[in-house]
Amino acid sequence: MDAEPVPEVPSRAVVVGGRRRPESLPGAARRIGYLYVAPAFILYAAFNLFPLAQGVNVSLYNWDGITPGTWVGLGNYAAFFTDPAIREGYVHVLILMFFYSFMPIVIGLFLAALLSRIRIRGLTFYRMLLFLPLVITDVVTALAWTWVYDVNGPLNTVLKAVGLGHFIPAAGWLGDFNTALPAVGVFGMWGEFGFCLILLVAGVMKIPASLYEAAWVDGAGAVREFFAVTLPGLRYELQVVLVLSVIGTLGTFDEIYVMTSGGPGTATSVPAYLVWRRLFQTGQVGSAAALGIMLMLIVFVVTYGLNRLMERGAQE
Amino acid sequence: MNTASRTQVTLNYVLIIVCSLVAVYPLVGVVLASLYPSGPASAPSGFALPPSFNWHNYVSAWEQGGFAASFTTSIIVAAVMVPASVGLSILGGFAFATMRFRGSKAIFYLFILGLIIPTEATIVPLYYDVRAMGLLDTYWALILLETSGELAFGIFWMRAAFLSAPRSLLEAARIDGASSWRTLWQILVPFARPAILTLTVLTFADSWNEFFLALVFTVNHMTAPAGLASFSGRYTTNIPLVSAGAVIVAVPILIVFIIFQRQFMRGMLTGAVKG
Amino acid sequence: MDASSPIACRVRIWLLIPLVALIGAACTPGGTITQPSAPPAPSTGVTEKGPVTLTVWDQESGPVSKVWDRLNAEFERKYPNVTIKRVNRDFGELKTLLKLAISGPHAPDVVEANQGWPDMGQLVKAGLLLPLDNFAKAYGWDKRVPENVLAVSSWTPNGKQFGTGRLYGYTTMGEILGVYYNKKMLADLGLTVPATFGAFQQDLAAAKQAGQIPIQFGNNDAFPGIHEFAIIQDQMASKENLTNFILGRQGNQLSFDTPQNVQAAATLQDWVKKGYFTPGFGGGGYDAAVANFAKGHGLFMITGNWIVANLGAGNRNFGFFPMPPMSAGAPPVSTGGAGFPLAITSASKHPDVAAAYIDWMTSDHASDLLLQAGEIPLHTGASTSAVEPGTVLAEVVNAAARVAKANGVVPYEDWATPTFYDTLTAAIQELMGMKISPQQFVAQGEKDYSGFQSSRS
Amino acid sequence: MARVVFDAVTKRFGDVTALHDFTLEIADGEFVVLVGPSGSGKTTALRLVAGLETLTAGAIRVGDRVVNRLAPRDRDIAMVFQDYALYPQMTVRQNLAFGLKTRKMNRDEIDRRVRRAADMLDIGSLLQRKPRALSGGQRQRVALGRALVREPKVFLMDEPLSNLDAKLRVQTRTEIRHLQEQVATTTIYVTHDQVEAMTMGDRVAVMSEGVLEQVGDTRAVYEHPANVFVAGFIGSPSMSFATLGATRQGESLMLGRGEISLTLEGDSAPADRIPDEVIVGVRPEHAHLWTEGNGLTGPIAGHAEYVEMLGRETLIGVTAGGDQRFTMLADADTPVKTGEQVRFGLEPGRLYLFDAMTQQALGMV
Repeated sequence: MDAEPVPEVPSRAVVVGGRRRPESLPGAARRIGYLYVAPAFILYAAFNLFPLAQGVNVSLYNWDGITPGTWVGLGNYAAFFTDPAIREGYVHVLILMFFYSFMPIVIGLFLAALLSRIRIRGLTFYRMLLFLPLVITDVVTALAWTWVYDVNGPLNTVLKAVGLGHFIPAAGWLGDFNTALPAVGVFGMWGEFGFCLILLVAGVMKIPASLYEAAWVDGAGAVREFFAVTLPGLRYELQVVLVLSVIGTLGTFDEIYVMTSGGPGTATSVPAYLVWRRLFQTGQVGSAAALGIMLMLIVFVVTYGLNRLMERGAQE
Repeated sequence: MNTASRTQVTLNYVLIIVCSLVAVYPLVGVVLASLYPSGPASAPSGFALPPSFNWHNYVSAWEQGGFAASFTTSIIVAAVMVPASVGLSILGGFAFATMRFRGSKAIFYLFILGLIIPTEATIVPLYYDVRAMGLLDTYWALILLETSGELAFGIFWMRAAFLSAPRSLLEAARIDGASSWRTLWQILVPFARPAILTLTVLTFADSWNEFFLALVFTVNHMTAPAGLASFSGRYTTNIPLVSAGAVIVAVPILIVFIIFQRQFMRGMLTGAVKG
Repeated sequence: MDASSPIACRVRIWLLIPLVALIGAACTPGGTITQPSAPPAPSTGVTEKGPVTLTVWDQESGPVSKVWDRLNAEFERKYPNVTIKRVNRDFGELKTLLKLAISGPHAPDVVEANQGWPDMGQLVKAGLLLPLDNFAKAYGWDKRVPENVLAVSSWTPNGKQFGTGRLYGYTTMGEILGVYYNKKMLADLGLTVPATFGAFQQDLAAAKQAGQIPIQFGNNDAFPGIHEFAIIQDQMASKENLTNFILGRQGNQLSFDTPQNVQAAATLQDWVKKGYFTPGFGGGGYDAAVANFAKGHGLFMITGNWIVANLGAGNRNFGFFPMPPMSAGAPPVSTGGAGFPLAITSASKHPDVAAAYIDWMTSDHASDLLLQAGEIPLHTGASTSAVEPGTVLAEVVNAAARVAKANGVVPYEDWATPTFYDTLTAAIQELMGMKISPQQFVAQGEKDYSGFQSSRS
Repeated sequence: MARVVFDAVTKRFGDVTALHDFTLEIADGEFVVLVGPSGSGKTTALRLVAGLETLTAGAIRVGDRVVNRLAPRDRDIAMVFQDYALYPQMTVRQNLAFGLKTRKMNRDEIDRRVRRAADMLDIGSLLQRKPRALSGGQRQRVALGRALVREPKVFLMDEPLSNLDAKLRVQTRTEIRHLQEQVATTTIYVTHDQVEAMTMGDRVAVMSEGVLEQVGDTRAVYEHPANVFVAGFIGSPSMSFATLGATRQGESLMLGRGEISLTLEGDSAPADRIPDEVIVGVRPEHAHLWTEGNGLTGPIAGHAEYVEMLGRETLIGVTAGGDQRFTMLADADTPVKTGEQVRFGLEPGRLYLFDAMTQQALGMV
C-alpha cells in the first residue's frame, strides 16, 4: 500500500456524505485541479491508455486488420511458445542486451573507476562528444554504422591493414548470419557507452572523498577500493542505467529497420520489428497486438524486478 | 587527491580522449564520406580526405531525398507539438505539485505508467484509431501522438520542478490574492524557467528524431528521419549521397545540442536519475 | 490489504478506469467493409470533367521511369484539364506503404499494386480497390491480353478467391525470369548457350574452374533469392501444380513440402556450396549486383527482363535465355507473366479519368515506348519489329515469346499467401546461408501455406 | 484594524494534534507574540489565521467575521515569512506591488503605497533590484514592505528574524516594533526565541505541544508563570527546578529532600492545600552563595557541577540533595571552581511553587 496515511478526522469540515476527500484549503476551488490536468489527461487517455486497452482486446483475436476477427483467447500469447519467429525475436533481444546494457555498463564502470580520482580539464567538451551518439537521430547513426561495416568501409580497411582481413565475413558484417546481430549490438554499445560513462563518472564524483581516503588509509588496493567504495556508491546510478538500457533494448527498432531489415533471413529480427512487420506486411494484426502487449508486460516485470533487486542489494 | 602521479594524469587524458574519438569517429567519417564523388563506385575508406570536396552532393541529396518536404513536416510537427506538450505538462505538473484533489495520486500514477508503456503496445490499435479519425498521413497524426507520448515524462518533470519551489512562495502568492492561474504563470513558471527550457529542448529532440510513428502513420508527410530512411533505401549503393542526406538530417539537432548542451545533459542525466 | 479501508476503496475505484476503457474497447475488431461495386463504364470524354488532379503511385525506376514521365506529360497535353501527380517509391517501400497510402486521406487514384495475396489480395479484401470490369469492357481491355494476365489480377470481391471473379488491375506488359549471360565470357570459356539444366550446371562448374563468378548475385534486399529458387523449381516441379498452388485453387490438397521442392532447394544449396554465386552475396545489394554484371563481372545473372534497361536495351554484349529444361527439347517453363498491374482505388474521386489514364498507359503507343525500355508487351497485335535483332532486348523478347507460346508461364510464388513473401524471402536467405536444410526449408513454407489455406475454408 | 479571536480552535494533521482547543483573543492594534519550542503549534495557529491551513474544529474571527472558510485573499491579512518568500523573478517594486495588482488597485494608488513603504523601510534605492541581489537584511525589509503596502487588518509574522545574524536581529526587533506602533495594525508574531517574545510583544502567548500554556503581558508571564513549562521557558538563564517533599507546620512550610531542608516562614504560604510533593522553581538571580546573616533561606550544601563565565556574571550549576539541580548567578570574580562543595541560599518570597503532579503554579514563597 503506497497511499499516504489518511488522517482520521471525524470533523464535518472534511467529511462530506461519509466519504473522505483530501482536505482543501479554505477558499480554494476544489475542482480546479481537474481543470489543469484535464487537457493532458484527455489526450493521454485517448492516445495512450485507451489504445492500450484496445490493444489487449485486439490481441485476443485472430485478425487480419480487415475482415472481422475471430476470437482466439490467449492463442496469440500461446504463440510465444510455439512460434519460432517470436521466440527467436526475444532471444535476439536478449543477446542485444549484452551489448546495449551489460557491456556499456562494464566499460563505463571500469573507466569511471579509473577516471574518478583526477580532475579532467575540459571535461565539458569531452562530455559533449561522448553525448553525441545519444543525441543524434538513430537513423543517421545507424546509416553511419552501415557505412562503417561496408565492404570497403573503415572497419574492413583497418582489418586488412593489420593483416586480419581473413576475419571479414564474405557477406559483410551485416549480411552474415553469424555477425549481423553482434554487429548491430556493437552499434548499440557505441550508442550507449558514452551515456553510461558520463552518468557513472557523475556518480563517482558524488562519493565523498573521505571514503576513498579511509580506504587508502586502510591500505586498500585499487581493486579493493573499487569493490568497497566505488561500486556500492554507484548503486543508484547503476540501477538507472540498467533499467533504462534494458527497456531501451526491448524496444529496439530504428537501427534494425535501417541496418538489416531483420535479416539476413531472420537473424536480426526483434519484437518491435515483428510488430511492425505483422501489422503492415503480413496482416497478422492480432498477433502484432499481442507482441506489443507482451513487450509492455516484460518491460513492467524487468523494471520492477531490477528495482527490487537493487533495493535488496541496498539492504544487505 | 594529491597522490595522483603524472602517469596517472596522462593515462586519464588518454582514456577520455580515446573514448571521445570512438564516440565521434563514425559521425566525422560520415561527413568525410559525404564529400566523396557521388556514385556507386565511390568507396570512402573513412581515413583519408576525399580527393575533391564534392559539396554538390548536399544539393543533390537535398533535392533527390525530398528533404524540403520532410523538413517542412518535421518543423511543422515540432512547432505545434513542442509548445503543446510542454504547455500541457506545465498545467498538469502544476496541479499535481500544488493541489490535492480527489484521485490526484491515482491519476498521477496513471501518467507515470506512461513512462514504461512502449509505443509498440499501443501502435496497433492506434493505427486503426487514427485511420478512423481520418488523420492517417496528416501532420495531426504525428502532432497528437507525439504530444501525448511526451506527456508522461513532461508532467513528471514539471511536477518535480514545481515541487522544488519553496512552499512559502506559493503561500505568499495565496496571501497576495493571486489566482492559481496567476500563481502558475507569474511566479512558478518564471521560477522553473531552467527546467522548462530543458524540457523544451528534450521534447524538440524527441520530436525531431521521431522515426517509428512517422513510419507507421505517414506516407506523403514523412519526417526528416523517415525521409532519410526512404532516401537511403533508394540509393543504397551511393554512399556519398546517402551520407550527405544523413548529415543534412543531423545538422538541426546538432545545432540545438551545441547551443543547449547544458540543458540537454542536465535533462538526460537528472531525468534519467529521477526516472 | 484491508478491504474495508477507504484507502483500499479509493485505489480500487481507480483500478476501474482501465477496466472501463477495456470494456469500451471490447468488441470484435474489424467492422463491416463496404465492397465498392463496379462503376459504370465511362460516359463522356475526360475533357468535360473540369480540372482534375490524378495522383499515381508507381515503383518504376531507371529508363522505364523516364518513359512514365513522358507518357504522363503526353496525357496531360492530351487532356489539359488533368494534372498528374506522380509518387515514385521503390518496390519494398511500396509494398509496406501502399495499404497505408490508400487508407489515408490523400489516397492516390491509380496505383501499381503487385498481384497476389500479400498485396492486391489484401487491398481487395479491405475494399480499397475498384472493380474494373465495366471499364475493361468499354475499352476492350479484356480482349487485348491473354486470359492468364487478367486472371492474376482477378479476385472475388470479398478477397477470398484468387484468379477468378472481378478484375482489379490491368496491364499489357509482361515479365519473364531467365538467365542473362555475358557473351564474350561464354565464348572465352569455350561454352555455348546450354540446352538442358544439366548443361547449365556444367557451364557453372566450368566458369568456377576458370576463376570467374558463375552467377552474379546479391541478396541483401531479400527478393532476388525468390528468383534464383523459382527458376530451378520451375524445371523440377509440374507447372500446373505450381500454378494451382500459387493461386490456391486446391486449398490444402497441394503442399509446398514436395520432393521436387526439396530437390530444388537442395540444388540451390549445392550451388552455394560449390561457390557458384558472388562471394558474400548475402550482404550484396541487388542494384550493385546488376551494376557489377553490367561491368562484366560474372558469367550469368538470374533475374527478370526489367534489368534490360540497366544493361542498355541495345547492348549486344549480353544475351538472355529461359532456364533450359531438364531434358533437351522439352518446352521452356519460367516464372513471369503479367507485369505490375495498374489499379484504381475506391477512394478515387475520378475513376473514369483514372480509367482513361490506364487505357493510355496500356496503349500501343505506350507499349512501344516501354518496349524500348526493356518491358515486354503482351497484348495482341503488339509489335516487336522495332527491336533490333542481336541486342539483349531482342533476346529477352524472343525468350518471353517462346515461353508464352509453350504456355510455360508460372506465376510468382510469393503471391501464394499474405505472409508468403516474408516467409519465402527469409527462408531462402537461411537456405542459402546454410542455416537450414532443404527439408526445413520446405517445412517452413508448408507451415505458412497450410495455415493460410485452412484459415480460408 | 481588527481584533483576532481564536475560539476553541483545534487542528490535526493525521494522528498528530498540532493545536488543541486553542482560545485566544487579540485586541485591535495589539502586538501579540506566540512563543514556544518547535512543534508547539504556534506556527500552525498563525497559518490558520492566514488561511494556509484548514482548521479541524472551532472558529477564527478577524474583526467580526468568521474566516474559517475564507480564502487568504479575502481575510485582509498580510504575512511575513521566515524565508521571506520573495518572488525571485520580480524586482523589489514588483514584489511589493504584486499583492496590490491582484486586487486590481489603480496604478497611482499602488505607486503611492509602494513609495510610502519604501520610505518607511528605507529601501527606496533597491526598488529595481531582484531579490538575488539583496543582502539578508534587505530582503527582510522587502518582506516587511510587502506586508506593509497591503495596509491589512492584521500582520502575521512567522519568525521573520530567525534568518538574520544576531546583531541585525536585535536592531530589527526594535524597528519592527516601532513600525507596528506607527501603523497600529494588529500583529501576531511567532517566534521560538523568548527574548524576542519578551522584548517585542504587548502580550505573550506561551505554547507547548499544541496547547496554550499561558497568555498575558510580558511582565506577568515572567513574574507569574502559570506552570512549570512557562516558568522554565521564559527567562534567561532559565529557571532551575527541584522536586521536594512539602509539609506544613503551622505557619511554616517545610521543604526537603536528602540533605536539603528549607523552612519557609510566615503567612506567605500560598494555597490552602499544599501537596506532599512540590516543584520549587528558582531563577538563577535569586540564588546566592551562602554568607551568614544574608537573610536567605538555607543553607543548601551542594556540589558545583559547572562554572560558566558569562562575562559580567558567572553561572554556577549545583547539584544538591542527591539529584536536584540549581543554577545561580554569582559575581564575575566568584572564587568557586568546578567540583567544589558550595553552600548557597535562596531569596525568600522569590521561590515559585508548583504542584509536582499537575505542574500548575501554587504561588510564591
